[in-house]
Formats: sequence, C-alpha cells, structure tokens
Amino acid sequence: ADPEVFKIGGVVSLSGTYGVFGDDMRKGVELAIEQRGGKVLGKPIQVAWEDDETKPQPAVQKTTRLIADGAQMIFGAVSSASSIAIMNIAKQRKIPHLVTMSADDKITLPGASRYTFRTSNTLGMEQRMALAYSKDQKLKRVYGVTADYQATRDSWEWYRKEAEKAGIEIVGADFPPLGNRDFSSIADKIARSNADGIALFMTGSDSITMVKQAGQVGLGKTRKIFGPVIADETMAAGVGPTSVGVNSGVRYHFTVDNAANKKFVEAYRKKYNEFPSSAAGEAFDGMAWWLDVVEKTGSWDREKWVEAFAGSVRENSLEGRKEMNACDHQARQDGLWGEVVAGKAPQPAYVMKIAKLYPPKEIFEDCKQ
Amino acid sequence: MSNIALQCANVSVSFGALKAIDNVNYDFEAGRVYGLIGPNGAGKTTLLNVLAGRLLQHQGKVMCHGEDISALAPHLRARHGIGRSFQITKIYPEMTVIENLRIAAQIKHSRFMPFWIAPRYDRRLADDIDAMLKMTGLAAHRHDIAGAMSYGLQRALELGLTLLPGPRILLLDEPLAGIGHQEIEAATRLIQSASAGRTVLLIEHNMDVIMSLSEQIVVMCNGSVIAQGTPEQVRADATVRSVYLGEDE
Amino acid sequence: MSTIIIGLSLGMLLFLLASGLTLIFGMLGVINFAHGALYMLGAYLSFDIAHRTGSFALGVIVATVVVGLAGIAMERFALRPLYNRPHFYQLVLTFGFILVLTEAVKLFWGLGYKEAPMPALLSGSVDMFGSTIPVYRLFVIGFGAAAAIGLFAALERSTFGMLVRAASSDSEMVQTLGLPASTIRTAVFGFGAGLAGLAGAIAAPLFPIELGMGTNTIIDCFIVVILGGLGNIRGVVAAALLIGMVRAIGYTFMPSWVDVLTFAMLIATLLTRPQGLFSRPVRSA
Amino acid sequence: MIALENAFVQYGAARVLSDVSIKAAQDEIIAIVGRNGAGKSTTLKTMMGLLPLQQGRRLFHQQDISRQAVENISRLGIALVPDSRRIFPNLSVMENLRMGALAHKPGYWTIARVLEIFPRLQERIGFGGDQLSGGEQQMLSIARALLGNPKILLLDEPTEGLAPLIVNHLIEIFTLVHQQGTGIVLVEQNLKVPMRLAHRQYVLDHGAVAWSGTAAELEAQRETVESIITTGVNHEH
Amino acid sequence: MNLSRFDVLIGLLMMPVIFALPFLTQDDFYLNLATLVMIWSIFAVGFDFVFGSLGMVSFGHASFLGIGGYALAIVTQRFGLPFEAGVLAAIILAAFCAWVFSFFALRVSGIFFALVTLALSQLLYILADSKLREWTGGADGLPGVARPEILGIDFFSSLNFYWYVAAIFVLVMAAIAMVRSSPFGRVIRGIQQNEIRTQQLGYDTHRIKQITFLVSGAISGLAGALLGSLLMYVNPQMLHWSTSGDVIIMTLLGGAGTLWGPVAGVMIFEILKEWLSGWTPYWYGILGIIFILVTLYFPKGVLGEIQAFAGRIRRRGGKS
Ligand SMILES: Nc1ncnc2c1ncn2[C@@H]1O[C@H](COP(=O)(O)OP(=O)(O)OP(=O)(O)O)[C@@H](O)[C@H]1O
Ligand SMILES: Nc1ncnc2c1ncn2[C@@H]1O[C@H](COP(=O)(O)OP(=O)(O)OP(=O)(O)O)[C@@H](O)[C@H]1O
Ligand SMILES: [Mg+2]
Ligand SMILES: [Mg+2]
Repeated sequence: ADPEVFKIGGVVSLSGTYGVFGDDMRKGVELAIEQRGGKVLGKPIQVAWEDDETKPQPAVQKTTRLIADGAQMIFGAVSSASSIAIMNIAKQRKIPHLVTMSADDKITLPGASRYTFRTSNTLGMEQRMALAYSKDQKLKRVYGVTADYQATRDSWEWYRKEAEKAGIEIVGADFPPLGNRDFSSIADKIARSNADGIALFMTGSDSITMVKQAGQVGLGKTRKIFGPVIADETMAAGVGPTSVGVNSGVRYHFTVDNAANKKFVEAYRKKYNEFPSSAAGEAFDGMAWWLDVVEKTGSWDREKWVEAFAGSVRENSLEGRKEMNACDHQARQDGLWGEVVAGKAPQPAYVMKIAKLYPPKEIFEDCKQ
Repeated sequence: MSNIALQCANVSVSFGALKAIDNVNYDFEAGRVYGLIGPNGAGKTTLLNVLAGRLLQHQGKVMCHGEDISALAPHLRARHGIGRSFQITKIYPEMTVIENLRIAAQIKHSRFMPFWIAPRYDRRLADDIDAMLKMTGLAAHRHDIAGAMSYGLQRALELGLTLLPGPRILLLDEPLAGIGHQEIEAATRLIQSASAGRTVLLIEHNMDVIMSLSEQIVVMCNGSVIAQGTPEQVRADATVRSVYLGEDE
Repeated sequence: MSTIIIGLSLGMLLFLLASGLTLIFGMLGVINFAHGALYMLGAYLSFDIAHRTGSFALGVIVATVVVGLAGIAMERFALRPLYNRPHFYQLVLTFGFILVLTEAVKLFWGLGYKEAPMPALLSGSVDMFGSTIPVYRLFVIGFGAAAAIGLFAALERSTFGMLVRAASSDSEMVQTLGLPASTIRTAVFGFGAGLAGLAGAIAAPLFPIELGMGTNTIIDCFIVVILGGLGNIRGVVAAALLIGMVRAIGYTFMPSWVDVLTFAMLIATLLTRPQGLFSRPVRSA
Repeated sequence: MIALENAFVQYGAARVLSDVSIKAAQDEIIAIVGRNGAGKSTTLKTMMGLLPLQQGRRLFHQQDISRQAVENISRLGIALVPDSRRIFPNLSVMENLRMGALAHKPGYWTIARVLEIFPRLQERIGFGGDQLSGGEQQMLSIARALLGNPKILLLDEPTEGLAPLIVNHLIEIFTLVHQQGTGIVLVEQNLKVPMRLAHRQYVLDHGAVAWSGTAAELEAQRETVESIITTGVNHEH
Repeated sequence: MNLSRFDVLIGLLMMPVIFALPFLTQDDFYLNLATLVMIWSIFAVGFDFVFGSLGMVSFGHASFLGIGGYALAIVTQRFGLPFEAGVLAAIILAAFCAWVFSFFALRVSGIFFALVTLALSQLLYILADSKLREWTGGADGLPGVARPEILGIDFFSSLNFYWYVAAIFVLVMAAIAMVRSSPFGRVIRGIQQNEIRTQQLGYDTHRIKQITFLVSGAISGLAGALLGSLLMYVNPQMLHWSTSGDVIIMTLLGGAGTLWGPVAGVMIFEILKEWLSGWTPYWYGILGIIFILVTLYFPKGVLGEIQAFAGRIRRRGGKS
C-alpha cells in the first residue's frame, strides 16, 4: 500500500556558522510545497526539519533519524561537509537526496552517488566565472587570498593555472586559516603590491571579514575585489558600505528577469515580507523541480524518481533553463555574475546587481562518465 | 659511619634575599630522638622540608645512611625509610579511617598495585592495619569518615598514616599542635612508642613534651644551629633562654 | 614597521578581549566560559544602538553597561552559591549561560550577519611607514593601552584591588574583617562582564557580527590567560602583545601557519615556565 | 558586651552547640576551655556571626544581632582571630595588615604599633602571606585583628605554634589590649594563659556549658573542674 | 572506593535493559541512539577516570576521541588493515597522545591543567582541520569509516552493530568497576584527596597520574573508533574543544566520580537533546537553562544525588 503522506526530511543549519542560510532554505522549500497545494502523488507533503548545527556529525545523526521516521527523500544540507556526510548515508539507504546549496564539486563528480542531485551552482562553475571576469576586466596582476581548506585551495589552484595561461600575473597568494579573524597584515601586503585585482577564494564570515577589513584600508577603491562566492545579500549585510563594488558569482537572484521568477518573488514577499535570498531561491527552485518530477512518475518507487530526475529538463526554472546531467547529477544552468550595489527600499541596503550571464557551455565541462 | 641515619652537609636555603637556612651541618644518629626547637621563623619547617624532599632547591647535601639523597623526590625518600607528618593535618578527609590506613599499608607490600586480586591482597594488609588501629587508639573509629572526626583523632590518624609504611626515620612537625590539654599525655605516649627503634626528628613548641621526649635537642635561630645538647644543657643555655624560652622558664 | 603597528593593534584587541576574563579569573577564581557570549552580546548591542541612533559612542556605553548588568545578574543569582565548590561547576554553569545568551541574541536579532558602522571620526586611514593604517586600528591601540593602565592602577596598585584579591582567596575572612565581600565579588564580576561587552563593542566595526563570534574568541582569551599567568594584568598585557606580534609576523610571512605558530609558542612557554610568563612560586608545606 | 543566649548551632544535620549561654563584658577577659571537639571554636564563630543560630540569640550591648551579617557585626567592633589563622595567602604582610584596618575607625592600634610589638612581621613586611612560617602567620592574624581596634576581641587558640618567649610576650599584649578597654574572649588549650589572664571561665563539654565561674571559684574548685574537662560529667542544665 | 551496593544494583538493572532493547524495537533510529549512548558512555566513563577519580579537569579529551576515530579510519582505509587492527591502533595512539599531553599538562594543576589540555587539543584540532589534510581529509573529514568484520556477520546492520558495541560496553564497565575498587583505584582517589600525603607515603604520584591519564586516553580512543564506525564518518569536529565540553557536562550532569554517573549523564544529555530539539526550536536555550539549574540544585549530578538520597534513607532506616 502507498504511504499516507509524502515525508521529506530536511537537514539544514539552523544554528552555527551557516544558520542564517538554513532558515532561508526552509522558507523556500515551504513556499514550493504550498504553491502546489501541499500535495504530491495525491498525498499531503510533510517536511520534518532538523538542525545540523553546521556540523557533519549531527547531520549524520539527524539524517538517520529522518530516514528511520520514514522520510521519502532527504533535502540538505548547507555546508558541503554535511552534505557529503548525508550523501553517504543516502547512498547506503537508497534514499534520494537533493542539494541546493553546497557547492563542493565532489558532490556531483560523475558516479559519486546514484541518489544525490544538485540543482544549484558548483564551485567549479563559479571559479570559471571568476576567471572569465578577470579576463573581461583585463586584469593584469592578481593577488589571491584563499581559505586554507581543500575545496577552496583546489579552486584557487585551477584559477591560478588558467589565469597564468591567459597572461595574468599572480603577484601573491596567501592561505589564511579557516575562521580567521584578522586580515590586516594580508591587506597591508596587498596594498603594497601592484595588483589590480584581488581574488578571494573563501566564503561565509571569512570573506565578510576580509572584504570588511580590505575596505578599511581602501583596497576596493583602486582594485577589483572578486571571488567565486564572496558576496550575496546575506554576506553584504555583514560587510556594510565597503561591500559596494565587490564582484562575485551569484547562485540565484531575485532580479532575474523571467515570469517564473517574478511570480516567485511576489509570492515570497507576500508570505515572508522580504526579498528571497539566494539560499531561499535555490531551495525553492530545486524542490519545485523535484516534486514535479516525482508527480510525473506517478509512482511511489524511489528508484523511478531517481531515474526520472536524471536527465530531466526544467525549462521555466527561476533562473531560466536547467538541465539535470544524467552522468553526474549536476544541473547545467546559466551562471550569474554580480556586483554589490546600494539597494533601494524596500530592497535590502546592499544588493547584488547581475552584471553578466554566462551560458552553460562556457562554465561547465562536458560530463563524461 | 653506619650509625648516622641522616646527615646535613652545608645545607642552605634562600628565599630571595632571606637565608631561611644558613649552612647547617648536622648528623642525626640512628635510633635517637632529636628535638628541634627555635623561635618562629627560625627555619625548622624549612629544614624538615629539605630532609623530606619537599624543597629540592637548596645548597649542600642531604645523606641518608651514607647515601646522597639530595636530588630525590619525596616518594623516593619515603622508600629510603623517611616518613613525615605535617604541621597541618594531611589525611584523606572523605575516606573512613580504615580506608585511609589501607592506602598507607599497601605501599609496604608492593609498589605494584594489582587490581585483579584486590580482596586477597587486602587480607594481607589487615594485620598491619589492626595493629596500627590499636596503637593509635582509633580502633573504635575505624569506620568513621576521617574529615568529620575531632581534631585530636585526626592527629592520631596523621601519625598512623606516617607510621604504617614502616619508616626508619620519622620527621614530625608540631605533632601536638592543636591537641587539647587533656589529650597531650596520651599523644605524647603515642609518639614515644612510635619512636622506639627509630630515628626521630621532632619539632614542637610545647616545652614539657619536647624536653621529656627528646634525647638530644637542637636549637635553631635565623637559619643556623645555635645550640645543641641534652634537654638539661639546652634549658640551662643562656642564649637559648634569651632567644627562645624566655627568662622565667 | 607596519607589522609592528598591526601587531600592536592585534595585541591590544586581544588584551581587551581577554582582560575581563582574566580579571574575573584572577580575582574571583572563576573561569567564565560565557565571556565569549558576553562579548558577542556587546557587539550586537553596539550594532543595534549605532544603527538606531547613529552614535558609536552611545553604542559602546550601552553595550558596556548592559552587559555589565547582565554579569551582575549572573553573579548574583547563579554564581554566588558556587564559590565553595570546585572550579568545574562554574564551567558548566557558564557553559549553560553561553547557550542561554546565544538563544536570546538569536531571538532578538535573528540569524543574519550584522554590521556595525565605523564611526565617521575614526573611519579614515593614515599613511605611515609606507603602509595604510586605518585610524580605527590606532584607536584600538590607544584604547587598549589606556584600559591596560587603568586596570593595572585599579587592581594592582589600589586598595580596591587588594580587597578584591583578598576576597578571591577567602571571602568569609574579608567579611569577618567588616568588609562587604559579596558585594565586592558581584561588582568585580559585573566589571569583568562589562569589559567583555566593551570589547565586543570596540571589536564590532572590525568583524562580522554573528552568533558564533564568541566561540573562537574564547580560545584566544584562554591562550592569553595561560601565557600571562593567573589573573595578572601585567602578564596579560605582555602575553597579548606577544601573541599579537607573533601573529602579525606570521600573517606577513606564512599566514596558513599562524594558528599553529600561536600554539607552538604557547607550548614552548609551558615547557619553560609552566605557570605562565608571570607568576610566583608558592610554599607547599 | 557580647553574649550568646541559649544558642543552638548545627553543621548540616549535626548539632554542635545546645543551649549555650555565654557573655563577656567589655571590661573583662573570659576564657572558654574544653576538650577537642567540645565546641569552643564553634562558639566563637557563632559570636562572630559566621554561623547561623538555630535557636537562641546573639546580643551586643543589649541589641539583638542574631540576624546581622558578619560584616556588620565586625563593624560594631568585634574581631576574631580564627583557629586556622586565615591569612590572605596572595596578599603581602603589609596588605594583610591594611585589610584589618580598612573597615574600621582609627584608634590606639596602628600599623606602626603592631609592628613594634611583633618585630618579626616588620622583618617580613613584603613577604606573601603564604610564605610565612606557622608562627609568623599566627602573629599576623593577631596583629590584623588588633588593627580593627575592636571593642571585643575573640581569640581562638592564639598561642598555638608560637615559641614560649612569644607566648609570654602575648600575655603582656593581651593585658595591654584589655587596658585599652577591649573585652577578650579567649579559647585556649594551653591552660597557663587563661589561668594568668581570665577573670571568668567557662568549661564546654559536648557543646554545652558544663561549668562556669570566676577565677577565684576556679582556683577553689580546681579538681572538680579538671575532672569535668577530662571526663565530661556534671552537666549544668 | 569499594564497589557499592548501589553500583552493583544499577549494573544489575542495566544488563537486562541492554539485552531487551533490541527485542522491544527494531527501529534503526532507536538502535542507533542506544548505540551512540553506549559509545559516548564509554568515552564519559574513560574521561571520568581522570576527572571524577583523580579530580583533574581535562579539557582535551576530545583529542583522544578524535585520534581514535582517525586511527581507525586511516588504518583501515589507507593500509587496508582489518577493523580490529584499526581499533587496536586507535587505543594505542590515543594512549600515546594522552602520554604526550600528560607530559605538558601534569606540570601544572587545578584550572591551569584544564587550560593546558584545552590548548593542546585545539592544536590537534587545527592540525587535523587543515595542516594534516592529506591524512585527515581536512574540514571535510573522512567518510566511509569501516565497521567490524568478524564471522561474516553484517555489522552494517544497526542491530548487529548494537550487539557489538553492547558487548564492548559491558566489558569496559566491568573493567572500570574492577580498577576502581582495586588498590590502584584507592591510590588514585588518595591523590585526589591529598596528593602531598600520598607522595609522602612513597607513591610516585606523578607516574600514577600519568598512567591514569594514559588509561583514560586509551578508553577514549576506543570510544572514538566506535563512534567513527557508528557514524561511518570522522571529521575534525570530534577533536573540537566543544566535544570536550560536552563530555564534561554529561559527566557532571550524571554525577562525576561515581561508576554509573557518567553513563546516566550521557543518557540524560542525548535523550534531552533529542526530545527538546523535536519539541521546540529554542531547545538550545532551554538546554542551557537545564544545565544551570542542575549545577545549582544537583551539585552531585542526577545519579550522585539519587545515590546520596538513597544513602540518607538507608541510614535513617538503619537507626530507627
Ligand atoms: N616559600 C617561601 N618563600 C619565602 N619565604 C619563606 C618560604 N618558606 C619559608 N620562608 C621563610 O623562611 C623562614 C623560616 O620558615 P620556617 O617555616 O622554616 O620556620 P619555622 O622555624 O618552622 O617557624 P614556626 O615555628 O613558626 O613554624 C620564615 O621566616 C619564612 O617566612
Ligand atoms: N565544618 C564542620 N562540619 C561538620 N562538623 C564540624 C565542622 N566543624 C566542626 N565540626 C564538629 O563540631 C564539633 C565542635 O567543633 P569545634 O571546632 O567547635 O571544637 P573545639 O572545641 O574548637 O575543638 P578543638 O579544641 O579541637 O579546636 C566537633 O565534633 C567537630 O567534629
Ligand atoms: Mg614551622
Ligand atoms: Mg577549636
């Protein structure tokens, strides 16, 4: 017999470093469910939310609990470490797993997991945008600051190699520890260098602190500060005025101009009285897509859902066309690149302005099995 | 030489500018009871600390039965047969009397503390503990929590703990401090019987007790030994009278 | 040269962060684990007031006073019965306060990153020794130095300091001599907590304001306290400056090793001076 | 004048004093004697206000101070030399002395005067409290109490650990203190001192007053009193 | 510190519960929770060996837990050795690490001991988190930690793994109970109550403390290996100071220095956390309030207070 309800287990950070993102993701998902009348396959949808405290260990624990409680799928997490931990459990328990936030490329390497899908951006596509940006701006000398963390270090290494190929000189590279709180020495070194671009391969409070302290010695005035994931509305709120002019890859943005997005933003603002953040938009987009696919299979067989999702295409996603690669379960999509500008009420004080849109073929490698 | 139990050779201790012990040379003969007296702050406790190994930063040498022990930590000196009681009682306050004594007794049987044959091992300790309970008069209190006993009983336990490992040399720092007038006599007797066959170094400010217990009195003042001799000699010594005893004594 | 300025500013900031902790630790023998949480509360308060009123100074004052009052309440209602118990009870108690304070801040200000504006007067930068030094950093150095001197005078040279030290070792005896020991302790705790709030307010324009900001800070503070020796203001200043310098040099030459370097220095110190850089041996029997 | 009236005191569940009434006027020296554990120290602590009364009253010059906090009682002019000395280990000798004077009005006893009577302390003035020898700590504790210029001085075994010469010296000092108009309550093991000083004596046994009387009465009934102390018979209630 | 009647009674109560649980529920979630509680109990009991018995607050026990986890993961994954070899390596490496810690930390006492162990463990955390990422996988950790593989039993089944851990748990508790009541256990408690006296009796207290710390580290390492195996994942969070904080709180919550106190503490902590977090989003703050209240009103810990209460009742009953 079919289950009475469709249970979704949501594991996100509601506390800890990324707590702010988890809360927005929850809002996005709940709106996606509400917009389809709260039902899929004719049964009511029920989401159980769990807080992983931005730590993988609770993420594992909570996921196990959700699966034991009968979750049909797992949604989450925020941090890549948690998502990877969840991915392993999902794989073992054969439960579909949807990622709409974590950007680590390892999550969607070809053959990584039959059950895990990502509808949001990868660090890989964002680093490509950062490179394209460097070329567009005709930067000559770049100073790189990279959090001492595997994914960001890999990303930086890739950028460095490609940039040098393109004739950009790397005039300095520093690797401060994760969670570092003082960048004044590094800012000083950059100020003394002749760099015209500052590439930041870091995120969260690291990038906020860095941008903030770079602003205090006026680095942004004479140099371009950019990075794959260093700014969005949430982070800009932490930086303040000096965030203006900073460039970054953007996962989703409420100003993307298409009908689906307009409708979503309106509904979101009505329900939550604020503009959707990128975490909220990506979560909505991914969950809506997934539920549509499930509906279309007309079956309660989880294997069927997984098969249907791999290779499915979403023409009217919030960010335009998205296509789920069958080989690595990564959604190919346009890349958004933006710059922080001052927002006009009712928008937040600092918002991203989408400056450039990169088509998938420029920022994704072809996926080979 | 073999009858010298403890020997201080040119021992000095300084705390900053203060010379708490100033070049003390003294041989303590085995089997005798020495009384150590002197004004407050003369350096008596400090000397005891040097002998027991609680104070290792000193000049000069400390020898035990001809062996240089200057650098040895307290527990190693204990294994040389040096036992010590403290001016401020040092017992295990949350354990019962018998548990206190058991810890002291088991060091004698082995330094190796097997945990798989505990009960059998404890039976071997029982005789020693019983003898000590009788000697210190604590037999009736064996199951009392040590910290809740009266001060006099705690002092008796302190002495029992010091004696159980079977030290050949006893260093006693004001063992009668705080013991009531009525119990002094019993405590004196206890120390006396504990002294049998041992070398004892006793610090005490109670003149009646120290004069009756000691065979030899050593007087310290400002870190130096200023006089020594039998109780009678010391009592008659003019310097001792003026710096320590007072004229009317 | 700029490394020295940066080192000084790092050191003084560390001193400000650690001063309240070391004060409470040294004077009351209490390890206040919630120090980081109080620091966070201070930062949020100053951000809020600054955005509401536009005045940085008012924010600093409100943060100091409110956090100080919170400290007084903590001491009065929770810590007081614990003085006669072993240290670790205070650890659990103050750990409990971390959770409560964090929850309270979350309730009031939500989860998002916050930003405290730099006061206009201090927001410029000056060129010195070929580097651009933000005026705010210089302000931090000056403020830290003033706080250090003030604390030193207040605690190691004054009668009040003597009283507090006495109360830390035997408060009942202090009362027996006719002095209000419990009021003194409450005041000291409130003062230490106020310092945490002050540090939070001063640090606010430099860092993102977020819920986790206290958690890592507390470890830095502990390092300073270990290095400096128990509750010794001089020691803490020296230790904070030393760490600041080591870090500034580390950031300049090998940023990814800065944390390891800090800990290596700590361990080297422990090997040579186990009780910290500034401490005096005590008599054991 | 300080007094306990029908005082009952306990530590946790263990009753230590039952129905103790003791009083000392400002012009007298009284002594409390008794075996170890009889409750002498407890009596002094109760007078000082360090222990709460289960029943009974604490009086100072007819005023009920049963509910007063210790610091207030101290400021009325009562000082205690506790049995464990309780020197502040982290304060210097000088600072320990200053602590004694801090809450009180100046009077006959000044730092210069106490250093005069205890020259040893003058020699150790900059030392930390925890660096002193046992006897030196005892002197410091007495000096600290004197600096409050109390109206009543409670002394718990003040001669313990002191050299005989100093003990004799202390007897003179206590006489002087008394002449300055301070009442003294003295707890002693060493009977020599109370015999020389006290106007009246109380014998405590098992937490109750077993005998009390003037010095003259004590002299007359010496044997009885000694036997009460040693065997603990003849309770007075 | 003989085994009290109370300890034996609780032990006798625990055994059937452990045995019966899998027959009451086959739910993976409950089995995993029970397994987790037992593993953390091993950790807490090991920790309490230093904390409750010796009276020293170690704020670095997360290191031993984490080293245990990493040792198992690395030995099985990199060197392809069997699970049991990994557990052995976990125990040995954790003990070695404890020995190194004790070398530094035993030079100081009291709260400084706590701070020094904290600093050392934070250093390890940083190393694992970034500098040793070749071996540890950095902040992302190492997924796919092994499960035992004996007799062809499938230990990836929660039920079978439960039995495996339960057996180890019972063995560890029995060993700890034995050591606590042995002459060695007595001396440890003697050191806690009066170190100077113990030294003066002739015990090498420094050495004994070191051995105790080492044993405690070894037990924690065992717990770490099991935890890694349960979660099939290790990451630097295991080494973080807040993990040390958790174990201190759990131990105090249940009752430090008693045999079963740490176990009770772990149970209360985990169940409270599960229950509260399912019930209110403010569970973090409520947990904080509970910690505060327990510290203030249950100074001996929940089990410690019950034990003391039972003792009072018995004494009163005995008298009348
Ligand atoms: N750790 C120390 N630091 C500084 N001075 C010290 C230390 N230990 C002892 N002293 C000083 O050395 C002198 C001798 O002290 P010691 O304790 O040996 O005296 P004592 O003869 O035992 O006196 P008492 O009869 O009063 O116990 C004292 O003046 C004391 O202040
Ligand atoms: N803190 C305490 N907790 C529990 N019992 C105590 C405490 N202090 C003292 N007692 C008990 O109270 C009784 C009286 O103690 P007190 O110290 O008043 O006696 P004392 O007459 O001063 O003896 P001593 O001559 O040994 O100083 C003793 O039986 C003692 O065991
Ligand atoms: Mg002495
Ligand atoms: Mg007494």
